[in-house]
Amino acid sequence: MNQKVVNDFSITVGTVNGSGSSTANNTILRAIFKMGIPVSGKNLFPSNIQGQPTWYTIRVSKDGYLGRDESQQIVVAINPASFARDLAGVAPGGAFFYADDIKQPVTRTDIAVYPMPVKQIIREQTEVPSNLRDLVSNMVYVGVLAQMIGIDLEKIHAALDFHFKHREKPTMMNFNAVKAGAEWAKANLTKTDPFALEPMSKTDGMIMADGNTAAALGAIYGGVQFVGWYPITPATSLAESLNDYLPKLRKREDGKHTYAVVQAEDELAALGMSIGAGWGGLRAMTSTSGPGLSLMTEFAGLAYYAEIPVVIWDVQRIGPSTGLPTRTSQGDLTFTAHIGHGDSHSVILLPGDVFECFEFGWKALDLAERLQTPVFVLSDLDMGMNQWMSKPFEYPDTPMDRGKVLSEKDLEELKGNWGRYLDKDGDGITYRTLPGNQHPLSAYFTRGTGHDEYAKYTEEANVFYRVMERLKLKHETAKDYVPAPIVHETRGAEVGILAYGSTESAVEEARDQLAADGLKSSVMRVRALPFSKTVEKFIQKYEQVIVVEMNRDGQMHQLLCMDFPTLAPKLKSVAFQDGMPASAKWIREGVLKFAKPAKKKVAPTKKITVKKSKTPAKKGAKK
Amino acid sequence: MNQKVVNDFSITVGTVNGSGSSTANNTILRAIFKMGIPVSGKNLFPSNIQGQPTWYTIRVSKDGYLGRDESQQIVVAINPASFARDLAGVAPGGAFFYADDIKQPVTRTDIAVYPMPVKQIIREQTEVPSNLRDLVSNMVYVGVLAQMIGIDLEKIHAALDFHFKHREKPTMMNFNAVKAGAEWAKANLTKTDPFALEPMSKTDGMIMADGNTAAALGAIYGGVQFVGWYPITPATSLAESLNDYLPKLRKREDGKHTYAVVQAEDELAALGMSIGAGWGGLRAMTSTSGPGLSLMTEFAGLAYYAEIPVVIWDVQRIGPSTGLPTRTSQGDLTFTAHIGHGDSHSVILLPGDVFECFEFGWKALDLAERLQTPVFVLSDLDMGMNQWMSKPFEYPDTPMDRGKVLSEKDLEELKGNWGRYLDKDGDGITYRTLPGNQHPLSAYFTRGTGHDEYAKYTEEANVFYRVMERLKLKHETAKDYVPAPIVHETRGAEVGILAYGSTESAVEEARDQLAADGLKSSVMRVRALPFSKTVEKFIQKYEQVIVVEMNRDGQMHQLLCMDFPTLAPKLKSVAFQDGMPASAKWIREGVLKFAKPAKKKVAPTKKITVKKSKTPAKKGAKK
Amino acid sequence: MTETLPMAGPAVQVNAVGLARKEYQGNPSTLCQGCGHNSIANQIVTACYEMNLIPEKVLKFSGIGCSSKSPTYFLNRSFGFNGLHGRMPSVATGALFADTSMNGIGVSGDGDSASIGMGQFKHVVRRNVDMVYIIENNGVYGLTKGQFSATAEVGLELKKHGINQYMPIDICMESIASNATFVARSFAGDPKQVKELLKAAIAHKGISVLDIISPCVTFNNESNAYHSYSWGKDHEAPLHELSFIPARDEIMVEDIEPGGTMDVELHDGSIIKIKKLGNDYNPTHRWEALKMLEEAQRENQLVTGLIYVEPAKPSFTETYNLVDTPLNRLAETDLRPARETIAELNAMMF
Amino acid sequence: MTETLPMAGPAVQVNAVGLARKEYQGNPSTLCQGCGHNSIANQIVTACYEMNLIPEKVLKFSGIGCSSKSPTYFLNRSFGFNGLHGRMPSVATGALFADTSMNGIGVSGDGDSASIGMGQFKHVVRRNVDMVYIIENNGVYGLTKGQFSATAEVGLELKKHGINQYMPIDICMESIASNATFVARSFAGDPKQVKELLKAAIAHKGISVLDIISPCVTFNNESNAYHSYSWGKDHEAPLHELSFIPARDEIMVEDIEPGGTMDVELHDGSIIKIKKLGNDYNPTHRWEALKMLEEAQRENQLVTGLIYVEPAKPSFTETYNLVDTPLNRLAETDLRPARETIAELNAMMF
Ligand SMILES: Cc1ncc(C[n+]2csc(CCOP(=O)(O)OP(=O)(O)O)c2C)c(N)n1
Ligand SMILES: Cc1ncc(C[n+]2csc(CCOP(=O)(O)OP(=O)(O)O)c2C)c(N)n1
Ligand code: SF4
Ligand code: SF4
Ligand SMILES: [Mg+2]
Ligand SMILES: [Mg+2]
Repeated sequence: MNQKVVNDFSITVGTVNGSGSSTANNTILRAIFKMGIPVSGKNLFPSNIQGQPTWYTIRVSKDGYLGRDESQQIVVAINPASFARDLAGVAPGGAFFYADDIKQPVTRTDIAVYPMPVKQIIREQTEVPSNLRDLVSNMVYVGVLAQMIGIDLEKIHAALDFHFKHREKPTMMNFNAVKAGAEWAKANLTKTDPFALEPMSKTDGMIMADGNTAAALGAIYGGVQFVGWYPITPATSLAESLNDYLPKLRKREDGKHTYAVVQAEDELAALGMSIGAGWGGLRAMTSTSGPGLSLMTEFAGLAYYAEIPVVIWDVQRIGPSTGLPTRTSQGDLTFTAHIGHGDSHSVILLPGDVFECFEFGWKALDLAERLQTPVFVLSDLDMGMNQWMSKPFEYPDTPMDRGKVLSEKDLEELKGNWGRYLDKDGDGITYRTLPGNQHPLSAYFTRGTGHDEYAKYTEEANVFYRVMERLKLKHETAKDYVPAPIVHETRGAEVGILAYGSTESAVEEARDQLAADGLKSSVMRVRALPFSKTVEKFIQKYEQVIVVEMNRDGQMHQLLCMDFPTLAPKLKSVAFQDGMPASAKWIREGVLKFAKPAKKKVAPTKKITVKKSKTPAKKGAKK
Repeated sequence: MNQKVVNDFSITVGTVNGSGSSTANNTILRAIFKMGIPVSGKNLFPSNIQGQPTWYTIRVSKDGYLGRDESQQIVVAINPASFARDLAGVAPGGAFFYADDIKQPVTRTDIAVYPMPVKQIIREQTEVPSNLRDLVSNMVYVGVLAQMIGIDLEKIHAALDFHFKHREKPTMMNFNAVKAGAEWAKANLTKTDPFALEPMSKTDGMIMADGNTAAALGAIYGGVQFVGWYPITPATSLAESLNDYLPKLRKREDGKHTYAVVQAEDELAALGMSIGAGWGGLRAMTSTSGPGLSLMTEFAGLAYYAEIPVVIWDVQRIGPSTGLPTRTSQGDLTFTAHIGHGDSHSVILLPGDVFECFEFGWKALDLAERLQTPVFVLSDLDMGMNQWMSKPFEYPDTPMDRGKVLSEKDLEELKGNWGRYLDKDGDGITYRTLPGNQHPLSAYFTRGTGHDEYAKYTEEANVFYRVMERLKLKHETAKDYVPAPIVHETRGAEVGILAYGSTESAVEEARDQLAADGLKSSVMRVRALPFSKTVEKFIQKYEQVIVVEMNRDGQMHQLLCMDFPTLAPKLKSVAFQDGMPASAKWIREGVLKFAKPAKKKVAPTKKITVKKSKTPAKKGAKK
Repeated sequence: MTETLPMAGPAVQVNAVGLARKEYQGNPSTLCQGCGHNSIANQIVTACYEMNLIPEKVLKFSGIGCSSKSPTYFLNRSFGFNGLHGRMPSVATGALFADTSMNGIGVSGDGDSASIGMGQFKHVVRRNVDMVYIIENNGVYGLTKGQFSATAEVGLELKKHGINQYMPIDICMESIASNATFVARSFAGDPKQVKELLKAAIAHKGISVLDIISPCVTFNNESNAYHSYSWGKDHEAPLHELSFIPARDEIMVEDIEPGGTMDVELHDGSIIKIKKLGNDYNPTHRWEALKMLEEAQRENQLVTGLIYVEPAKPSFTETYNLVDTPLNRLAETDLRPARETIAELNAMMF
Repeated sequence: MTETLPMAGPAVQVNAVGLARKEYQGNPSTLCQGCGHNSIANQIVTACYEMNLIPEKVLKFSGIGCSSKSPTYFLNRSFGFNGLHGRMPSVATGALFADTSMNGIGVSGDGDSASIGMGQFKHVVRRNVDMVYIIENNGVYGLTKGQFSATAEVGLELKKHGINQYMPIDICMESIASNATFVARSFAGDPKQVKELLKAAIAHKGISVLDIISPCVTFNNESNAYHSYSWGKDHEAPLHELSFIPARDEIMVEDIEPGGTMDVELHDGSIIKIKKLGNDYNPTHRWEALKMLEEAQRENQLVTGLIYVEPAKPSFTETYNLVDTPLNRLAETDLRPARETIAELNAMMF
């Protein structure tokens, strides 16, 4: 047996979807988390409902790296259909657990191999009714694994108790199966692999959540009132979480509702309704993914030009077209930045983690009303649907910003003397009234056609020009309102790295590796468009700025080149996408394509690497 | 009276829409054209059907400049509602004709003023039935004008004869009204303005057509077979021209049809049908404008990813949103270049004139089938709906390119051994079979979801990656197929100008003016995306390349910065849009913002300038 | 907008809420003279006046088309939203949540609702959104100059578009199929009936679909018909000059008594057969309504009147059990959960 | 794709065109075990086999959804196009022009056709496009894990989505309202009837709408129902574990005689009442059909059988008077006007 590897490895479980294994996998994840060890879990699931291979990967990282690790030290194989592939995927020196009813040859000798009599053990659990046997049998591998790598059974109990909402019966039935697995392992298996868990205190005070739930919760704290939506993976759970939590968090004594969530007939209607509501003065949002976003194009243009506040969450999956509906991506950025025919530019928020999904959940609603424009929030499947450890959500630190709205009283004071599109403050943002305002001069007419400062129809060339220039000014103003980028500067950094969204943890890991390679880097995580002055300054500061992202065409790089033509030669693109979440490996390799460490000696990051998806840097790099 | 101004002035006619004046204005245009004098006409019409002000501008230019001239030397005012404005718009020293039943004060003394008793003259034309009097009365001002500036009456007759399809009665009835107008003017008016027409031979062999008709005709020569479309200004007349001309040009003895034009229920269906037809092996196209294009986003992404040939004409009008439906624009470029969620990039053709509308009409169909991808053709309202003089259309100089299609025989030879998405030739373009192919291995399954080289469903990361990389390669290949840019190099040029589309004539005029200012320029007219090597070389060659376009955000500039980051600092944007076609004036002023002529002495272009729309350079210029 | 509020002088006649009819007016129409849509806008003004609606309590919606321009021609003192082609229903659905005490009036066209907007139209009906949904039905696309819409009759021939091959979509039958709770049909030239049906529609809680036949004087005229814009049959060929639109009078019919029929000649000389529902017709039976419409289709009749009504069904917003205060008047305290909840929430996150 | 063609051995039974049943098969299904959609795919295989269709003469279409995956499970030797959510009709409409001798078979879901696809569905029906249009109707969105579709019954309660408030859209009534020429309804668990109706639909020229009730074993099960995925009423709380889907058998009914009714219990314990149209029912009367559907709705019955047929109406492509050669086999000489025409054309341009 090699030297003990503590709290620093990855576990992959290969099962069949619809078999209920996600409860088991989440239990492992949560138990490790409760042991105080930084951990992350990623579900790789197919775009169907039952019967297809699915994988769940848990990364345990004492150093707190939560990004995807391309190597798999421990593999649990439950699905005969993916058995051979799962076996081949174990890193040399790794461990392989499998359900022993799978009668396929285990040919490798460089790994530890543990057959598990899952079926037999579950059959011995007489309290489990026969129709639930398949479901609960997943707990057996949890138990075996717990025993073999040292997951604290008490923490497993806590995880189950949480999952089953503190109902004892299901909790115990499942926990007993875990224990049975553990006991069997203790009695029958001899550990020959080096992987072990030891309690830490690195997750103290942290929570576990997925980005979609966080976004929904954030929106609720942002006072969301209207949601028009249409189901689509991976955005569905965002709206469903609103359905879940709104009744709890916005409960009133009279039992009445202060909100409405409407499942629309499609995405055009979903955004159309939300725009109607936003126009009406409600905090309105919709959530969707790529294909839905494409369908929202025309309405997005209307909201931009007619200046209607609305929030659009795009939980990105792989396009183009239907693409890979259950794989993650950062591929909608360039499209969103210029969504709609005619000149337009979008305000886009780019949350980097679950915490920011919550934060931008409410901030986006503030921004939409402040800027009177659609605000897009680009999350992705990895962030949105996977469980992440996170700082606890923080209560909004600013009161709700309802923007420039004129009440009856305001109008009286103004003697009705106002114009819907009149730039009184010189910031490009104008005042609006809300339907229901009873002042006889409050009403105005909203349209997607040419209009003047008083919202009157016009085809006058100079008026049209003027309004469009004001919209440009408003976009400038937006720079002062959107979340500022987060910069980590390193003294003596030779290169700047610019990234955004869910790649954050992989980027941090890659930077540490690069530092070990001898390449010091500073990093900027951009959190919004339009780009603020800080972004420009960061690019100015470094000889090279490497833009890291998870798409084919280097879309953030494209947009930066557009906005900063004079700085464009410094910008290098490291872009890669195959549906798998970003890994430190391809980021590091991508960066090294452009920037060589001073000391020239590039050490490989990890001894054990297993190739599964293509190396990114070779193909994804672009000057 | 000033010195005679011959063949170098603009005429604007202000009327009411729905009053039938377009026949009159077209008649003036055509008659001048037949006099051998270069001339262009632009219709500025409202987005309604009847009763609103509308203007028609005719520019007569001995030097062959066909772009818009911002000054109006001659104004004809028929509409009481726009009378004051029309009067104010006359350039100092200009001439003002008006219907004398308009009882409004004519206050200006710096222009020649000619009242016309239109109503009276038409009443005297007893052959005109009373219900047609209003219609035919427009001919009176044609006659007056003809007399006063010297339009050849015979040419007017020819124009009317053409308009009325050689039917004598309507021709003569209208012509008599013209004559009556002319005779009245001869007897009653004294010429006090300097503007005169004299025959030339500069239009010999030329034709007059609008871009939409040209595009339809080009498509017919390209063998178009299926058109799914939905009405929208200014694209409607493209499809309607297909309805007009297909029966004539594709007439068969058996009376049967080789094509189908389907008015769909909306633009989603219009493109969906066209994609179905293109997939089925038909030469398929659709035509639309901004809002329709926005609605086509999702389908465009499908066609891109599933690699289906289809042609999409976008006759641009002003966006965003419904915008100004009857005003011209180049505002859809950036959106089209990245239409659809996920990574995508479009093949776009950019015709510069009516001749190219015809040429790209057939070429686009070749390209779509060659490249198996949607091909967008971006025309605009100015090019599409206005009459332009043009070289005669040329018969296609290459046989129809049906691209890589495998027949039954091919499959037999291959023993059915083929893959729909298998890159046999290394150019990224794969082979397809067509429905109806009777070989039992011909069939394949088309989808917008992840697929492998054999069109089988897959979620494999590396396969998805491979297919996307091949699409990138195909985009590279496209550079060899799309129309090359047109370059005019000037020896010793200090600056490069890059433009596209309908601004061509205004750019040429501006270059001549700049040359007179002492600034020599070379010009490249880009005719397609992706940008070929030539574009890069052109930019490399000049210290500054000024990108001229008709939109707010400098979209071509944006795309060039994206594609050529290392050259981006050289690229300057001169972008302006207010719905009016480009004028040499704002282009010149825009260029001068960046490039100063060597001799430093910038002479104003024309002595007489009337401000109507804002000067562009001040606001539209962007570094 | 420096105009001050018009003061109601003593001589002006006012309604129960103290407003004169002109307080209900809009801008002057920019539609063609003689367009059926104009007369409908007038009736909306009158109906709202007579119903004593407060203009500030009305929301106006429309899509895109000549018909969809109408909201600018009535109720200048009401908020309006002229949205996208075919997408009025969704905008209205969302907007009406803002303050459920408002009255929604939507005006759409046959192209807007039956072609591009079919999906949204069907779904707004199905949801029973509380609004008046007027379709100014002329069988053509007016604003884009005369293409067939989905309600064009079979066999209609239009210049540049040939002969329509498809059965027209029957707005009323479609509405009933999708469980509309108020369905009526009228004819723009019958202002009295239009007004009465409008009033009933405004009073109805839930969706009220009003299919109003509203002839396009300009484009729905058969180029091969006797009365098309030609100058008579004696000329060699008819001249259909699309850029010339003679001003015409709106078509108006005299009173048709209940149960009676009348042949109305349109501007192009074509005839529509109008039949008014009789007093014996019971509009509360869904399948009687379907049967009646089916028969009318077969007999090429345009049956006008209140075709179907189901008054009891809760409207869309009602099913949401909303607070009494208009949602758009709720304050931060109503909308943002209290500070102390955040700790509980985090605890719920495991 | 190096497989060679399967050779028809002597023992294999073949149909009139010399093909064995397995030549009509597709890939193995990836749908849930027990899903109604699977049995429909099987019947498509059998119907095509029994109708002696040549697979190369069939075009398959679908939208997006579990149902829309079906075309991969039948007729591997046919071209297929799995398009966008709700947009199958337009793709099929265009594609069927390529070669009008082909048979079009489309498979869609209730979400695909009645929610997002309502507009295209109505218009493909109205145009009478010659294709079989199957809607595998389960009242939910299967592929996105169990939200309401527009055909969900009122009062249905789904986990995370509460109680459905709207009347379901009746595919058959909608089809007839839009002048469909063939409308039938069946139940996936009645394979014989499904097959016979499929054969009739394939034979029909024009649009044939087949509304097939096809229960979703996984998501259309009321979480509050007795038989939901709980482990019994005796537990404190039912456990609805969405990530666990027990394998189930497809629901199959015995023969229901014409005119007969049967109560069928679905996997979730809910009951649907099936009534088969009797021999005395005449499917050529449009309003009888409407009446029958209206009654069935009121009585909460699922009436199966051929509901309406109008055989004579020309199909969409027929109205285009196309050449006999498939359009996609025409050569340049058929498509590009002759060289000499260009001069004439230029002359026409003034
Ligand atoms: C997405 C989109 N497509 C097309 C158009 C062009 N368009 C404007 S109005 C109209 C048709 C209007 O017809 P209808 O609704 O019947 O109104 P009408 O003018 O006849 O009153 C069309 C196609 C548009 N504005 N937007
Ligand atoms: C534009 C778009 N929106 C949403 C989705 C997500 N989506 C996939 S299938 C589906 C619903 C399918 O329901 P149905 O048609 O009833 O099929 P079923 O799965 O029930 O057979 C949805 C909403 C999508 N693919 N595309
Ligand atoms: S074109 Fe027709 S519909 Fe439009 S305003 Fe004129 S008459 Fe009315
Ligand atoms: S989820 Fe429902 S519809 Fe989808 S395959 Fe499973 S049973 Fe069928
Ligand atoms: Mg209409
Ligand atoms: Mg379904």
